[in-house]
Amino acid sequence: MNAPERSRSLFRFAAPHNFYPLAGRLAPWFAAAALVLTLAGLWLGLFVAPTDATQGEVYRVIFIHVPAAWMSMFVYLMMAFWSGVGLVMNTRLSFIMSQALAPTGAMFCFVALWTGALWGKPTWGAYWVWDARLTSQLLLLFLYFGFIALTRAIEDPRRADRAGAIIALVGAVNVPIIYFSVQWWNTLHQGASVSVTKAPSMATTMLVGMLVMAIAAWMYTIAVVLWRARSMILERERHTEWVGAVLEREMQAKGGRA
Amino acid sequence: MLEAHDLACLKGDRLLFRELAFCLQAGDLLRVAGPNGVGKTSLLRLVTGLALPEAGEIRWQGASIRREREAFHRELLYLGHAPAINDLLSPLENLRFACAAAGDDSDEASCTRALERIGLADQLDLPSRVLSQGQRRRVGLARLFLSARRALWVLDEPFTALDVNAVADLAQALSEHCAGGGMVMLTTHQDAPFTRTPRVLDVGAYAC
Amino acid sequence: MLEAHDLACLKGDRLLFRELAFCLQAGDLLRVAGPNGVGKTSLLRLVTGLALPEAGEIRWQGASIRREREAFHRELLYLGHAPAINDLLSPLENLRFACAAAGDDSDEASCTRALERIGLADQLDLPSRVLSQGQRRRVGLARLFLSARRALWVLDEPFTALDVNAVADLAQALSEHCAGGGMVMLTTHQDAPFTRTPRVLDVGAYAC
Amino acid sequence: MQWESWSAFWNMGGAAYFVWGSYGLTFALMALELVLVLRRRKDTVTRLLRWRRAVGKDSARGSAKEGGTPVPAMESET
Amino acid sequence: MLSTFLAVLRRDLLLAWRGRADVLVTLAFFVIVVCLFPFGVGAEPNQLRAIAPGVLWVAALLACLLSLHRLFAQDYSDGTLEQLLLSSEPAALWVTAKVLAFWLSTGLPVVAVAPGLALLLDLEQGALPVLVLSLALGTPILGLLGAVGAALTLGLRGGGMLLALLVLPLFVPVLIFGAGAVEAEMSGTGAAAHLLLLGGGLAGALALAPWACAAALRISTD
Amino acid sequence: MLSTFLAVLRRDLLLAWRGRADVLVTLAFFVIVVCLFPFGVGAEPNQLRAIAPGVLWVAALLACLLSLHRLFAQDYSDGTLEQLLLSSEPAALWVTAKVLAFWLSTGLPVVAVAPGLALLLDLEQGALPVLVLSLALGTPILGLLGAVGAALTLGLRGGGMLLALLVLPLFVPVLIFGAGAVEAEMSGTGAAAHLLLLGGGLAGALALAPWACAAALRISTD
Ligand code: HEM
Ligand SMILES: Nc1ncnc2c1ncn2[C@@H]1O[C@H](COP(=O)(O)OP(=O)(O)OP(=O)(O)O)[C@@H](O)[C@H]1O
Ligand SMILES: Nc1ncnc2c1ncn2[C@@H]1O[C@H](COP(=O)(O)OP(=O)(O)OP(=O)(O)O)[C@@H](O)[C@H]1O
Ligand SMILES: [Mg+2]
Ligand SMILES: [Mg+2]
Repeated sequence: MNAPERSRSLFRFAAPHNFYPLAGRLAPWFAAAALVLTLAGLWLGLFVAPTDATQGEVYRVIFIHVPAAWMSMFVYLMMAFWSGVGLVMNTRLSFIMSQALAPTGAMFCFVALWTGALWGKPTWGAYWVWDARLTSQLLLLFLYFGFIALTRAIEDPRRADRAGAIIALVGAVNVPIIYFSVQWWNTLHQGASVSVTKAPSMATTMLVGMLVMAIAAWMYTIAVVLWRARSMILERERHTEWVGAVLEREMQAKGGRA
Repeated sequence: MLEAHDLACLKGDRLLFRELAFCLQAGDLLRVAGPNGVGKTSLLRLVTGLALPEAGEIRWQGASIRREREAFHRELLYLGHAPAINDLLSPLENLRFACAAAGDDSDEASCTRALERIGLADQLDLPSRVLSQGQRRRVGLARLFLSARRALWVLDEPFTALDVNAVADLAQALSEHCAGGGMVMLTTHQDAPFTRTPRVLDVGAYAC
Repeated sequence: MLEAHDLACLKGDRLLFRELAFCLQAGDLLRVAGPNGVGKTSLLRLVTGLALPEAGEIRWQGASIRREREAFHRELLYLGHAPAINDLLSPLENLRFACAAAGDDSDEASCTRALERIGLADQLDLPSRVLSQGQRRRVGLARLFLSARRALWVLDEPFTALDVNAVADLAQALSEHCAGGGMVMLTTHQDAPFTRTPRVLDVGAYAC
Repeated sequence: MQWESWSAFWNMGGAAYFVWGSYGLTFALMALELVLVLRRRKDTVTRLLRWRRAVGKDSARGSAKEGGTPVPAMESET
Repeated sequence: MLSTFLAVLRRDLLLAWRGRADVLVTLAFFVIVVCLFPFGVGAEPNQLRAIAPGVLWVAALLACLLSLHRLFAQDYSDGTLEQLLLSSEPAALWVTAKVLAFWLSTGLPVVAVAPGLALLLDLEQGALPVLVLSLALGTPILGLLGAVGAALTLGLRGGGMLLALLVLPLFVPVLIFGAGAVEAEMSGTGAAAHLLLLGGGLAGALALAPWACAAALRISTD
Repeated sequence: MLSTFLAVLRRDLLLAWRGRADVLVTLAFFVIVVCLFPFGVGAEPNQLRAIAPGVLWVAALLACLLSLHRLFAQDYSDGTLEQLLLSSEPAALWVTAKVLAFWLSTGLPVVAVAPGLALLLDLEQGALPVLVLSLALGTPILGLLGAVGAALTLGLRGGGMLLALLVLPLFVPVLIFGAGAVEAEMSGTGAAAHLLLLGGGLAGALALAPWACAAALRISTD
């Protein structure tokens, strides 16, 4: 409804009707990049990288474990960032971005936990230990779930947006606190009996493979989030004329093909 | 003076009304009318600032109520569907708290007088939980007699559950508030014996 | 036939009424009247068997309703202050459940018809939470159109929150039920256009 | 190339369960998310199309009715 | 007769589905309580393993307990309960339906995720089937007993908490036998006796609790 | 300014007094959860002593959590919250008053009975002052953080449980430092650092939480 007013502002692409086609054009490129990089990373990780001296082949989990762990943390930060922007500038697109990020972040968080657990069994002898890093990752998963559950439970989108933004920001303030408290808690109790082993001198192929996979995860995230945001925009803006036009076009495209 | 320009209200998928505008001067009694579900309650909540309009603006004494919220709320008395009565407190305690929280200073004596005036002399110290429907309603309405200094009264179906005498009494009180230069905006489906026939705002006319 | 003998109702330490007696024949429309807090709701709850009288007895077709509870409840439809509407379910789902739970068999089509008849055609599938006050009320009242076979309708302030057309429509339906040999017992503070003026039971006359 | 044969590759030095368990679930989840996201878009489009049609039809029916319940809005005035 | 039972069961399951956030969140609560323990007592694996059955059972019990208040609360406040009591079917019947729906939507998920959490606390894998079985037999008892408490505390001020106070003493035997079964299995004694007792308790509760609950509901709506 | 604060504080304390059943029942919940543990994990004194600080803190946290939903729920459903939001005072002010009253009526009693329960679990007496102090500093933080969650979940379907999910991760650091303080004292390390951190957390929460909570309330009543 306020579209014309917005398009005059500096943030032209913050207007959903400008962002929507842009996202539609960019997403496939990111998806393609993700695919290519994943294949390259897998090739590096599974075929080129040498066997680890101490761990044998299990260590190959690292090529998804670490990118997933990184992504899960970055995505939460991005979520909090967009939430803050939304609360301050009152732009609907920011809220949409933060809500579109959440499921992907939660997915990566779960993947980090899952791969870590599977890695832990052969190396530590247990699927799970209450190590600081593991624990804060688990709490991060709960923060994601809380955000998703809250925004889903509220039907009115305006309320959902702003309530979710508040919890994302409160969570973001707490993430470092959680991280350090957990670290302290763990080291106080049991010293260094368990710690994430670092390959002493990581072979360059390993490092490169890991970085390639990390960039691939970035590309994948961007593509998925853009696509998800597009659906959310359509839903939110269904009362506007431009969505009407978009839908018309979709229908003709479908009719044309049928 | 209260003015609303070009208001629109969206609920879920449905645009309840749009381009709704009205203006309320000192001494006006405005009845918001329309069939069930047309958006009267929604309009009242927009006017109080509890909900945000999809489009449009509301001004009090020329300033947007979103910008000058505190000044506006000092002049506003809103009684909604929910009577804001706590079940564990007596009518007297409820009334005193309502006044104190709103920032009206009122002592025990004036609260007691207001409750007696509205017909709860025998229920002053009962827990509100056991009151009948009409009596609960009255506890909420007693605030009217302590809020004469607030210029704008916004009342959502104030006559619900009241018996015939109480309806007449309340209509009288509203008329007096207007006569004293106040403004009243209310919804109701019942006829009430106002001394002057109220202006009517038909929300249905702005429905889409 | 419903008879009440010598009823008394005690709330806290207040005896609301005593020696209250009335009798309802097929075709009767009885309006329970009296000012706020006199004990109308309390009387209705005694009649349905949800509360027990301090003294006295209520008989349905000659048998005490406490002894023949199930037979009595098969013939009774009670709609109280609380509308028995679950916020998460749609009006249609609410109505279907209400009928099924009460033991009335009713299919989707007849429920839909009842809701359309009462003016909720556009709200059939919304969650009830978002309905307006009047619309919520209507969902509860829609059961009337599916319960013609129940002889005794006991309604506590059925006209609350309804707009003028709905009030007329409901009064019409109640009159028809009576004309068809049913009985209606209701409270209300509003005037409603019944085709036949109802008998009035003034609870105030039995107050202590 | 690290592997002597495909079977050695699949065996992963005895750690097949852990390695393939990780890779398998990860790519399964990513694929699932991708499918859900793309399907959501299609669902949204069809649902909104249906919604607009319903709303359009409703407005025709509603105006025919005598001053009855207000009709859902179709689009805004921009 | 059966139609009321089915109507209530169907509606309550539908409601659980509509409000599936609720169900997920009960589960999340269970998970989180279990995960809190290591923070409180420290992350030593041996200690955790020793207290694991107790912690899991206490958490399941709390999760059950805390969702109990919503068994009748909504229906009570919106008047549906009055209407059900005015139905001419025996109240014990639809009470059973309500408890069944409640268990299907809260107890069952808890039973389903318990093995995963047990691994988190490093419980030995051999004890998992006993854990699941003891929970599957025990949680319906909790639901049935809890329903009586929920009915008695309807609309009271201290509602949820008063409920906890009333039913916790009744839950203690279930907890003892439930956690005991797992511990017996771990210590090699065998869990059959414990499980049989739980089964007997379930049969008894199924026979008696619905009637008590129906009576309590009539009292609470008076 | 202060008058709204005092009016809200006075009323909420009066309400707590009227509904003192509630307060007692929160306490009873605390006591019962602590007492359930020996049933769940077995009555071995050494083991009990080792897990005592954790169990006490987890129980206190749960007791707090479970009373949180009634911080705003009643006022929300009867319309009082709307009226408070229409008052011309800053909302953070009366939110603080509400949280203070809440803590006085739930946190404080829990702090008061904790030493007794600690003795029941055979905690050494030297650690009791630290236990009390850590609870006295920690429970207000729980109340303040919890108030934000309670405000955000007002009137939602999964209300109480959703609240638990939202705030439990936030409670973990408090739990760690609280239980950690007692354990540090028992192990001779000294609890000063933990207690200082708790104090800092309290100051931070006091400065930020009321504003977040006020914003959340405005959002929830829109
Ligand atoms: C459920 C179990 C696990 C979880 C939740 C987990 C979590 C994490 C997280 C959050 C990171 C990123 C931290 C950072 O960049 O600072 C990480 C990195 C890493 N993890 Fe794990 N982990 C788990 C198990 C394991 C296991 C078993 C190993 C190997 C024995 C392992 C090896 C690594 C390595 C090598 C890194 C990269 C370290 C770096 O870049 O500094 N992890 N993990
Ligand atoms: N999410 C939604 N989707 C569609 N319609 C909605 C939604 N939420 C609310 N509504 C509609 O908005 C209207 C709300 O109206 P409101 O409560 O303002 O009515 P009212 O004029 O006060 O009616 P009453 O006289 O019954 O009190 C209702 O018609 C309701 O059905
Ligand atoms: N514990 C108690 N002590 C004293 N009086 C009580 C107690 N409980 C209820 N009452 C009184 O009993 C009456 C209950 O009346 P009831 O709800 O039946 O009124 P009603 O006729 O339906 O009124 P309304 O028209 O307002 O709905 C009220 O006057 C109430 O104050
Ligand atoms: Mg209304
Ligand atoms: Mg009444």
